Amino acid sequence: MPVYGEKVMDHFMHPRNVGEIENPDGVGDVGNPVCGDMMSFYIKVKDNRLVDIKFKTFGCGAAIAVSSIVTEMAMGKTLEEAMTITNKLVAQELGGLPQNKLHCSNLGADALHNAIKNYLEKTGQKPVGEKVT
Amino acid sequence: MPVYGEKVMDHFMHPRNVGEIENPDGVGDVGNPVCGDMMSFYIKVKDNRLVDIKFKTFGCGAAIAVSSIVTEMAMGKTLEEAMTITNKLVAQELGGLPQNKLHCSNLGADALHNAIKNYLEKTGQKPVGEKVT
Amino acid sequence: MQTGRKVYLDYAATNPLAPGVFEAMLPFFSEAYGNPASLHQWGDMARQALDESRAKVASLIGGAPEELIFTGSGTESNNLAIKGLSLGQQAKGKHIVVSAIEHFSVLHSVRTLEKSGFQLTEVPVDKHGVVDPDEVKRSLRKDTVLVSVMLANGEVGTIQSIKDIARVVKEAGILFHTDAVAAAGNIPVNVKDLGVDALSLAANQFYGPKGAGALWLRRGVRVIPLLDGGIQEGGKRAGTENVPTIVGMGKAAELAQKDMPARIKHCIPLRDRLIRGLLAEVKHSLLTGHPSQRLPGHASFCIEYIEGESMLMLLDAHGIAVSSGSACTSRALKASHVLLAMGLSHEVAQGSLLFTMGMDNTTDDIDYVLGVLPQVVDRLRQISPLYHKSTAS
Amino acid sequence: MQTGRKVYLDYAATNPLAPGVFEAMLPFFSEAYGNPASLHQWGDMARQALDESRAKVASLIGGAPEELIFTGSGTESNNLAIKGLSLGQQAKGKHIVVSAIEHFSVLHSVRTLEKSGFQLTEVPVDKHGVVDPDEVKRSLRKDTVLVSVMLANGEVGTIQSIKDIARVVKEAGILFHTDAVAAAGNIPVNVKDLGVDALSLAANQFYGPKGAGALWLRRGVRVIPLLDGGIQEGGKRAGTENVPTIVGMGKAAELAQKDMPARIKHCIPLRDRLIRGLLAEVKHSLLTGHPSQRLPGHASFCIEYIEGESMLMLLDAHGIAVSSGSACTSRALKASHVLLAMGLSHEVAQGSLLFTMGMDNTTDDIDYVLGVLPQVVDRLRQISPLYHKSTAS
Ligand SMILES: Cc1ncc(COP(=O)(O)O)c(C=O)c1O
Ligand SMILES: Cc1ncc(COP(=O)(O)O)c(C=O)c1O
Repeated sequence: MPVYGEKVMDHFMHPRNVGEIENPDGVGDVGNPVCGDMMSFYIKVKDNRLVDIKFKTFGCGAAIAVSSIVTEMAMGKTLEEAMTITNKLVAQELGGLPQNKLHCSNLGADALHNAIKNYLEKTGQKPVGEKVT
Repeated sequence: MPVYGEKVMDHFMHPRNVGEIENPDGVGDVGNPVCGDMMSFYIKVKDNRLVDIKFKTFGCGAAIAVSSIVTEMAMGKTLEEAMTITNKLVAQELGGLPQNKLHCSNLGADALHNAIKNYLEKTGQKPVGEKVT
Repeated sequence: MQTGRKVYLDYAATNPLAPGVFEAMLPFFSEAYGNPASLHQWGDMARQALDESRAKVASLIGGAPEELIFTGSGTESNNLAIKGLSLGQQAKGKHIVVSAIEHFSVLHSVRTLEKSGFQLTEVPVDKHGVVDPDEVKRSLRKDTVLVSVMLANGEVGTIQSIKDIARVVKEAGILFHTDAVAAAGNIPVNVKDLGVDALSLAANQFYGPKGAGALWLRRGVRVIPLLDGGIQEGGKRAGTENVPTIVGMGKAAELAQKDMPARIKHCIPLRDRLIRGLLAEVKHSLLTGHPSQRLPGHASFCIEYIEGESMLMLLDAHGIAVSSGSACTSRALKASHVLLAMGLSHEVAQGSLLFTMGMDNTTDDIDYVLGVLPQVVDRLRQISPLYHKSTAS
Repeated sequence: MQTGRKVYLDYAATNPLAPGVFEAMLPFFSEAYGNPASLHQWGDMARQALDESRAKVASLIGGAPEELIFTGSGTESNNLAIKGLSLGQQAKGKHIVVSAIEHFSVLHSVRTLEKSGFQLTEVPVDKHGVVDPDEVKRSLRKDTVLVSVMLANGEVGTIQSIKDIARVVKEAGILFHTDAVAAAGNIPVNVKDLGVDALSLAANQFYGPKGAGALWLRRGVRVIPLLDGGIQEGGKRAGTENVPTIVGMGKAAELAQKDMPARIKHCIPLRDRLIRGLLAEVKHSLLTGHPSQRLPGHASFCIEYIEGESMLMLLDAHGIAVSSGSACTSRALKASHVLLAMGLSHEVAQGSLLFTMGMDNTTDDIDYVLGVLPQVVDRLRQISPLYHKSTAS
């Protein structure tokens, strides 16, 4: 039985929105090499909406698939909407993840939120609501 | 691999000198049911020689084969000669016995010696030499 | 002497494979040779096979797949249960209760625990090998942490009322393990019906391969592993899984579940024919174990005045394979503790003879045995000093 | 993506069977299904098969057949050695010495012993994974009862100078065990030459079946069994023997002994081709383990700035099976303790990639890998935030 389901494999094999954004409006990082996964998210914001999102990820298949699907889930959303995306929702959207990948590799929503917070800080705005995962 | 060698099997399948002797000159018993094997030897003595030997044995294949070959080894021997037969010699003559059968089942020589001692006692003679096993 | 005819009546020692079991194992000896821990295609195949087997074995005993730990033998399952459960709870107490007729893999595991301060109570059995639930109840103490009573005994075939025993144990809030190695796959066994916390089984007792056992362990029950290392089997049993053998166990479990009624229907008449015939044809013989509460293919006796190994050897010369609980047939040269616990004397226990039958046996086989055995018995009785004395007296 | 080509380069995880091994096992799945403990013809056949296998496996490592205990895995052999030897001598002391790069079946066995008062010293290794005999010597105490250092490491391929280590340990009058699971059957191993007291091996590391391991134990050395029950394996390992699997181990041992020079000659050039090629084609990559003192078919690397599991998955999509010591590939999500002990950072260890080859591999396989891997690495580096940063800086 493959470790990952089809949707995870699709996002891993064909990750969407890989890369960096030059002069991003916000940048968010999560993870560290001891845990095994590191993600960097770059966002472009226009009229309070995410108009571009890119990521770079060092880590396992799950981490790459998670990053990819988060960019899809968040693209075009308002910042408030994007802040409601949780790691749990991401795992659901992927059709499930192996139990042991839920904690370390499933940090895409956190990375995105960090990028949004970074944007809000840089632009001197106050934080918008974040759902607890 | 069969547990027993060919010679043991031959004596087990075709035991020699099974039975009892009516009015024996000597009777010797060894063993008990906890140990698992019991042997009774009957002898007829003439001119200090074993002219007839018979046995009955309750016990494993080795015990039966041992009893049988002891009767063959001792038949026609003088009492002194018969007393030199040891359990070790019996095992050798059988081409070896499994390690765990050496103690409990290999008591044929002892049974024979007991029968000889019984004869000597009954006839008021003094014991003849017995090799240590 | 050797007629060429071969009759295997030693199913309790080990079973041949059921048709289909070997075929199921085959791919895992060839192209599907991967390690289930590997993350590539070869690993995927092996992992999937493990999962499927786990579901099948769990289904046989009515448990959940995640509650199953694959081991290498019934013995290992029992060691893991007895040692792992006792050590897992030693903070609560160090008293263990088992029946007097448990398999050595249970009894000797407790002996080992005794060396580190555990105490044992052995519950006696009656003359049919039956454990009285009230005796179990009386044996329980405040510091009792585990009770283990076997479901069926491999030597005398007696089946216990595990449900009743489990009830008194669970009422006292104590863990209950049953060794179902001789039972599972042969008679209906359901962990929920039985109300047990842990249950051991082994594939080679139900037409599966040697080298595959399992311990079913109720979710949440703590066990200290016997084998440390990798995190195979949920961290409860380390070591590369024996994939082909486990697959064989899965297939055997599936077949056992499906074919159980037919198998029981096949075995019981053979067993009863042998019991009736033997007791009629061989004087001074007795059935051991329970007359009706016994395993379907299990007929065990004591034949008086003669010894088991020599009977076994003469039967072997006629192509008939059986076993015995006599001292001479045990490598430790001790008479079966099961027979002694049932109150038989050493002398009678020496005449132990055990016929266990299965799907390859026919009525003809039984009649063949009934033809051969009386000669064998006569012959050995002619040699026996005990028979002479007994008949003379 | 999937080219249809399949290249198994994960021999360290488990091996396919050598030609002839399965054929040797076959009869023991069908007509020769007896239990070696049985005293009839079926038992005789099984017993004879066990004896023959024991002789073959003993011969592979230069030991005596009676000194061999069959187990169910390399893990079980190591558990039996570490726990059984330590507990057998605890009256003398409770200190154990092992190297920092032992397999978890050794390390975690010691952890378990620590819970009952044993103390552990872990001897470090150098950057190539080599244990210094002088370090071992310095670690010995008056109460040291066991030293265990592996012969070859399965993750980085490094072969230790066991003879030198054994010498300092034996001079101090202390028992010495070596885990030869990754080595035995692949390189010459002789217990007398090595001067060890105990040695673990496993069949599935030398083209034998899963589920068969062995512990060689010098005559007279006391061991406390892990599995209590019947007196199989001289009373040192209870449970019905897995006859077909043991027969497979015997056959695999016989073949390994005969074919070892040819096998080594086959594997070394493949290994060296891969090592040379990979280090040339993939920038920022390094060989792990010893450059020359390594297992014949063993090539292990760290590829910087990317992680092992994702490489492994992309290679799998190309039909290439490998493994990794990255945190992500371990079920415990911890980076290989072996790589860390050799001084690699967590970041570099994440890029672990392990190719282990055997008799089914060809030069073409290696060239195929060398064609595919650079693309895979590039692709992942394009996604990696670390690579970007590193190349920018
Ligand atoms: C009731 C019972 N428990 C445990 C075992 C041990 O099984 P194994 O020797 O296959 O490990 C047996 C074997 O016959 C048995 O009958
Ligand atoms: C050196 C070493 N020891 C022990 C083992 C454990 O073997 P198994 O998982 O087959 O029990 C391995 C497995 O690869 C190993 O490489």
